[in-house]
Amino acid sequence: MNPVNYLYLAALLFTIGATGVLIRRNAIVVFMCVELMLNACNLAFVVFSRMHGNLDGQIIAFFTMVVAAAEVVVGLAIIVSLFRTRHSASVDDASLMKL
Amino acid sequence: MSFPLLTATAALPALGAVATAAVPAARRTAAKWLALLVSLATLALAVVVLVRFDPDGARYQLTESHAWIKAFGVRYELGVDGIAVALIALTALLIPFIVLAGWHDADPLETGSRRWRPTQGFFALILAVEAMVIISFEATDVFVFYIFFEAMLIPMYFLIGGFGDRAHEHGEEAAATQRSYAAVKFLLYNLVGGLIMLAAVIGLYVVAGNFSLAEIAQARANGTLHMATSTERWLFLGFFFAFAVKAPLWPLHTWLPNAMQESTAPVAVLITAVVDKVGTFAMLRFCLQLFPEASKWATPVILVLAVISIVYGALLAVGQRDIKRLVAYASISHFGFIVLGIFAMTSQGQSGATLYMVNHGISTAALMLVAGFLISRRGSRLIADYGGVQKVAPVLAGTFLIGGLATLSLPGLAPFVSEFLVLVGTFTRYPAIGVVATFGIVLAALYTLVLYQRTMTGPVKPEVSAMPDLRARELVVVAPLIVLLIFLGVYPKPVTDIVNPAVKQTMSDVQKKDPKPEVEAAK
Amino acid sequence: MEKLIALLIAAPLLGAAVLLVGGRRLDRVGHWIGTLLSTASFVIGLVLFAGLLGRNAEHRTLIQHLWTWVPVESFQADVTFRLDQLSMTFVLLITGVGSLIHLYSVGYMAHDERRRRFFGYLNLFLAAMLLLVLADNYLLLYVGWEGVGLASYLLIGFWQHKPSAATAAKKAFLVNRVGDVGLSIAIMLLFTTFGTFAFGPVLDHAGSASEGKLTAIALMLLLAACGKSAQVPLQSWLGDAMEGPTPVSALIHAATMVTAGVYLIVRSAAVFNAAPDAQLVVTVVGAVTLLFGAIVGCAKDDIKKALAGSTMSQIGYMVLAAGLGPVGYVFAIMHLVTHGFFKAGLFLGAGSVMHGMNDEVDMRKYGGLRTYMPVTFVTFGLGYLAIIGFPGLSGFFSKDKIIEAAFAKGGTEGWILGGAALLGAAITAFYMTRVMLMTFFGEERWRSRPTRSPEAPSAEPAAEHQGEHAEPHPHESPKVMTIPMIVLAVGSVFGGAFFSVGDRFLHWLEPVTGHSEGDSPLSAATVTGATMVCLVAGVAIAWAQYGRKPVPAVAPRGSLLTRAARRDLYQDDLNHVVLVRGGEHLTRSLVYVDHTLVDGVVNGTAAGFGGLSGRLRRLQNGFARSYAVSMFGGAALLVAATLLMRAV
Amino acid sequence: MSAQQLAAYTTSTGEAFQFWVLGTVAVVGALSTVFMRKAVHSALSLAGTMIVLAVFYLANGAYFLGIVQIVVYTGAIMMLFLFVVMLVGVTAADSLKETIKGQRWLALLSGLGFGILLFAGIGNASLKEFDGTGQANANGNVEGLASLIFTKYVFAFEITGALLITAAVGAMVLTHRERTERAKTQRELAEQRVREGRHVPPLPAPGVYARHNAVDIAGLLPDGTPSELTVSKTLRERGQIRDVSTEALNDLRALEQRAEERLERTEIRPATFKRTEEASK
Repeated sequence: MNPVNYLYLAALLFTIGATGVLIRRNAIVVFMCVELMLNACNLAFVVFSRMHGNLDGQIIAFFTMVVAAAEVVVGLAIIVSLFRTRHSASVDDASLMKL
Repeated sequence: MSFPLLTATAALPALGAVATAAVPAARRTAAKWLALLVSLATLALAVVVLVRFDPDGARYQLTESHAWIKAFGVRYELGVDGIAVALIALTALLIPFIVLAGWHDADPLETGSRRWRPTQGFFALILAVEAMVIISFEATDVFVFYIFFEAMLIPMYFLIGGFGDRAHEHGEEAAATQRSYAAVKFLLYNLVGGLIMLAAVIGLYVVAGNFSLAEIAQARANGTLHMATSTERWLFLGFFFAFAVKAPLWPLHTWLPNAMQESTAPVAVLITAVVDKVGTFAMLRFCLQLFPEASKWATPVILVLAVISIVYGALLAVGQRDIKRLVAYASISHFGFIVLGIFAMTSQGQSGATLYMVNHGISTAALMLVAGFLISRRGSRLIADYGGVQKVAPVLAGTFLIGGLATLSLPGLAPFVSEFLVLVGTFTRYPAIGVVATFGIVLAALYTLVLYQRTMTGPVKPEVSAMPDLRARELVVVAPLIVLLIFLGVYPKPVTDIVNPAVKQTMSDVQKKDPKPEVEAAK
Repeated sequence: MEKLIALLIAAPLLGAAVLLVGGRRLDRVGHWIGTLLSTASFVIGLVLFAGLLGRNAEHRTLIQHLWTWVPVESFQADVTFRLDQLSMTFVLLITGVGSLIHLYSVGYMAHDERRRRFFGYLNLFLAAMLLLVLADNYLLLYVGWEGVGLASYLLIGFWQHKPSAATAAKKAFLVNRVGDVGLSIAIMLLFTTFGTFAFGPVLDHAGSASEGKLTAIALMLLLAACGKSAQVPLQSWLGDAMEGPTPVSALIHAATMVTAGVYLIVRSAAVFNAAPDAQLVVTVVGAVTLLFGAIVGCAKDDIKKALAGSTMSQIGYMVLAAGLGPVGYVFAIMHLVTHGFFKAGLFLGAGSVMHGMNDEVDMRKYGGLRTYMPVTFVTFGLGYLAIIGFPGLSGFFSKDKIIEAAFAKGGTEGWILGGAALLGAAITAFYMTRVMLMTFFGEERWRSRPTRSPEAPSAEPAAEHQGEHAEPHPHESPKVMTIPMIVLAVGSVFGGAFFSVGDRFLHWLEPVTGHSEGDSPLSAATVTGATMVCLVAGVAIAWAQYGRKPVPAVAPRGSLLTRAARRDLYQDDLNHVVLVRGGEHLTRSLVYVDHTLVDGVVNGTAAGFGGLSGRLRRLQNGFARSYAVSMFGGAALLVAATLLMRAV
Repeated sequence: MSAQQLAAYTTSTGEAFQFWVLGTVAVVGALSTVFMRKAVHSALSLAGTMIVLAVFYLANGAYFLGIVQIVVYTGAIMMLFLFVVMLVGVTAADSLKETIKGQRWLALLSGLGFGILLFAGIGNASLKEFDGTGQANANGNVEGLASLIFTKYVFAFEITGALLITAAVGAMVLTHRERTERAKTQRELAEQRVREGRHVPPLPAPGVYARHNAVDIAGLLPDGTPSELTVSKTLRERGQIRDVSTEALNDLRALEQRAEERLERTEIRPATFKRTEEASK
């Protein structure tokens, strides 16, 4: 089997995650989908590093993880405070961007 | 490197604006006094400029020049000629009166609100406008001028939209909507003009390669910079349009009545007596100097528009039911005279026009501020709501009458001199137009006297029967203006001496000579 | 001695400033200050007069240059005064009559709480009028010209609480403004023609300009004169101007201001002499006005309006004379002076009558007053004799000369003008006799008076606080009022004789205006005889109509002409329909146009953009997810784009 | 070509087998993450997917990442998710019904398009040479990474450190609730109650039966229906009120029965009843 299949898998996961972001209303789930996308990217990077025979891809994946961690922390904090104020975790309720 | 006097004159009110805005909400009176002091200090600086300026010296004096944006050769270039000096003096002179007249206009309706600080904002905005107006009078770099010419709109917008009259026939929220309508209208008109001008400014840069007024005019003069006729005309139109909107010239005038009607009297004075002058001033300084040929080419049309403005404005003033609208249309008529004088291309016309800018500033201030005092007493702008005020408040009525007489340019008061100069200047070259314009003075008498008769004379209306006469503060505002009107009417020489050399320069820019009389009878 | 000239103006100007700015604290002494200062001006005038007499004829022109007023390149206006025989005459007339009327007003306005202000305005008027006659260039004259207009505006509308007064004042100012347009255009023409508008150079070089230009200038000056001197077609304001207090009518609308037009024409003699067509127009205007005023004067029952009509017609005489050129200038001025005396006297008399009659102005409510107010009766009577030109009195000399001069014009014009003048004399005799009879003779119609007649509105506010139906108690006015009347009466009796004996006046004025004896087709005696005949005829008819049979207390319907004359020959209504109504419609439609058309275009475009953006706004529904969709779709498109790029 | 390279771009059948099996698992996990109605389930399935990915990392020679993936991601982050889910309410299941018009179709469409495009992209990208991580990991994967991180990527590393700190602080700030106004005293609360005029008396106590201290049992109104007022707000919102109205009635009925049974006997032995009373003293 050709390792390229990993990339196809990554693409598939990424797409699924993206679609999930779009169709789910629960903020937490949306968040999970974002995580899914990030992981898909990570997979791709890892595979790339294997492809090129150096570790830079892994490094980037590593950084991605770190950033993702940070992002999750903040994001979840936001969700919590959002839930506190409006007793719901639905992203549609936060339609404050409208004038 | 001497002391940058011009920069200081513009910077002082700017800093003052910041300081005033920073005054804590509770200390409203402090903010007022601060604003007043700053404006007076600016006046002092303006006087210094006036003294330091030598009418017979170089064209631009007290010049400052620093590289600013090297990429486009934009230089921070300031310099004043006689016309600019006169107008700077006018601006610096009027602002203290405006501040003083608007003393209570921005007091919050419900006290105790801690966050809301309209008073500070009001006076800060006024000072900001002053700073921008002054610097756009000083700028000799087209780009610098353009920036402040446009930036002026922002504080004006808030002044118009934010601080309307308390007096409104349809209640407060109707007032608010109309106010914002007026403000937006003002902004849109001037922005459109400004955008077109921006295009022209860029075009000018493309053609000339820099923005320096002096350099370009120089290059035009000694032929090193040649513009294709069509290019010059387009650029001229671009500039002129913006100035015509600001001036305002028929048919681009409709923003002025709304703006003046909805804003408080002091702001209305600020609009018509100070800000609009930038438009006419710029015609004189930029249009004629940068595009002499195109100016001459466009003269006939512009003169016709000016005459239309004169008659049209006056006729509409007659038809108004609202005191402030009436004054606004009267101003439109007067701006017609100014433009007429500028484009008559005679030294009488242009000196007259410059003098007219100054006098119109003072006379309108006098009339409008007194009208404002009147309105603030009765709480209505409708002429029909008044009557017999003369019997109740004779001083108010008297000052109002003098302001009105100045508006109809009664000989002996300042506006007469300028108006007659403009008419003579026009007549010597375009008799027909001169005659038509002359009939404007009858209409002026008509709308002024009708206004006076309906508001001040006749049986005393019960609503005005308890009206107090002018208070000390208001007298302090009005009296000096009236004295000035009379003084400049009897002895305008100081102003003309400053203005004439500059006008001679402009005349030489457009290569025009005054027509010679048929018989040389002069001694 | 030149230095004194400025003081002439300064004195009343100071008075005006002090009185108007001074405030209530001057209320008690204000009127005396005003009188004092005007008298001071008169005294200075006398001093200067003596000085002029001291010199020989050709050195009687004094120039005082004060400061440069408006210097712009070739346009040089100076504040310079010129005192020559002509202006001297006016100065004396203005300050003299003015001072008398100040004195009179002290009594007349005694009950008015705004008397101080009144005197302030009077002084202002004096100053402006003096400026008018002393100015050395047309622009400065213009200042005085408008100044008197302002003063007259303020004084006509002195009782501002009466809408009628306010309207009359406005009307007067506006009509005058129309005339002023003429004056300013004339000045512009002068500037373009001569490069200056100072009397000296202009009048010296008048000959060398093209006649077309000169005619234009002259006609414009005439327009100005018509406005100020209430000549047809700009006469309509004078009648309404009677809304002002009677002293004002006497000073401004009889003796001085309304004669400014004549001054202007005589002053610009050189220009007119060089423009014969213009001169003809002037004479025609004069003749027409002379008849017009006289006819109007016959029909009015309001004593002041009747006198106003007569003023109009007398000024018509002067204008006619001035139009006749060098033949007439001197007599125009002479008639102006004498008219100043007797017309002022008549008005003061009328004022005194009204003063005694609860401010009733309707002559039909007078009658038989001679016994009650003898002094008024005598002075008024003398003024009456003077104006109808009774032999020996001042009117006789001046008017007679004018009629002669009119005939002397020669040709058909001469006959027509002379005839008009004669006819005018007859009508003058008629209506003045009418006034006299209705006021001082006949039975006392004011007893058990009915309600006031509608077409005679009360002129004074006093009527309000004195009560409508209080039966008047006719009484003589106080000394302070009668003395000026007496003085003026003396002037109107002897003035003419004094001037004419040995042609004093002629020799006095000749250096300025120039003079030429016209060759009249009729001998002086014939003209005088004809005048006498007309006079007698006029008086006789009036006697027949108002002396023999009693005067009805309510005006009869009267003939067509009478009714027309009552309404100023409908000329006013014409103005109203054409100008006022038309103007109103014009402005209204313009306001509409400005709102819908000029503004509409802009607002339309604005609305268009608004709608468009409103549609675009729908996309921004505020749901983060739908934004995300568009983002994701965008990303997809980007990928597609890159792929395509690599494909091609 | 050398075995090295061969190993690079073809993989051992073991790995292939592992890929196909675990790949399916991963995809299924992803899909269920998206389509599970309850957040908890989504979280769990996502965790599953992540573990699978960790395995793939290991398979791809990224040993360090593989471990980190399991420890940090699955261990820490997903647990964080679960905490939050519990905080927000485990039971709170949101309906998958779409509210925004056309949103779902657009989403699926663009997702599909995007996926296809990606596949196409990968498809026609020439990815043949796989020179595996052999010599990259020659002296240990972790050491390799470390040497890169602390040399080439040191700045990025430091910055991410700063980022983490910031994130931590930010999270605290966001979740920490500052008490803005002073806590109301009893007195003030009472006054407020009176001012508002609702529930001037203290709230009714929950219907507590002796057999357990059940704050979640609503007290009953005279007609036997439970009164919302008697239970605490939190429980009400979580919808965790136990409605015992019926069983209360049943108990009552049972009680009556027993009482009747009693009544047949008690008539003849009042003394004992009394005695028992005394005994109880």
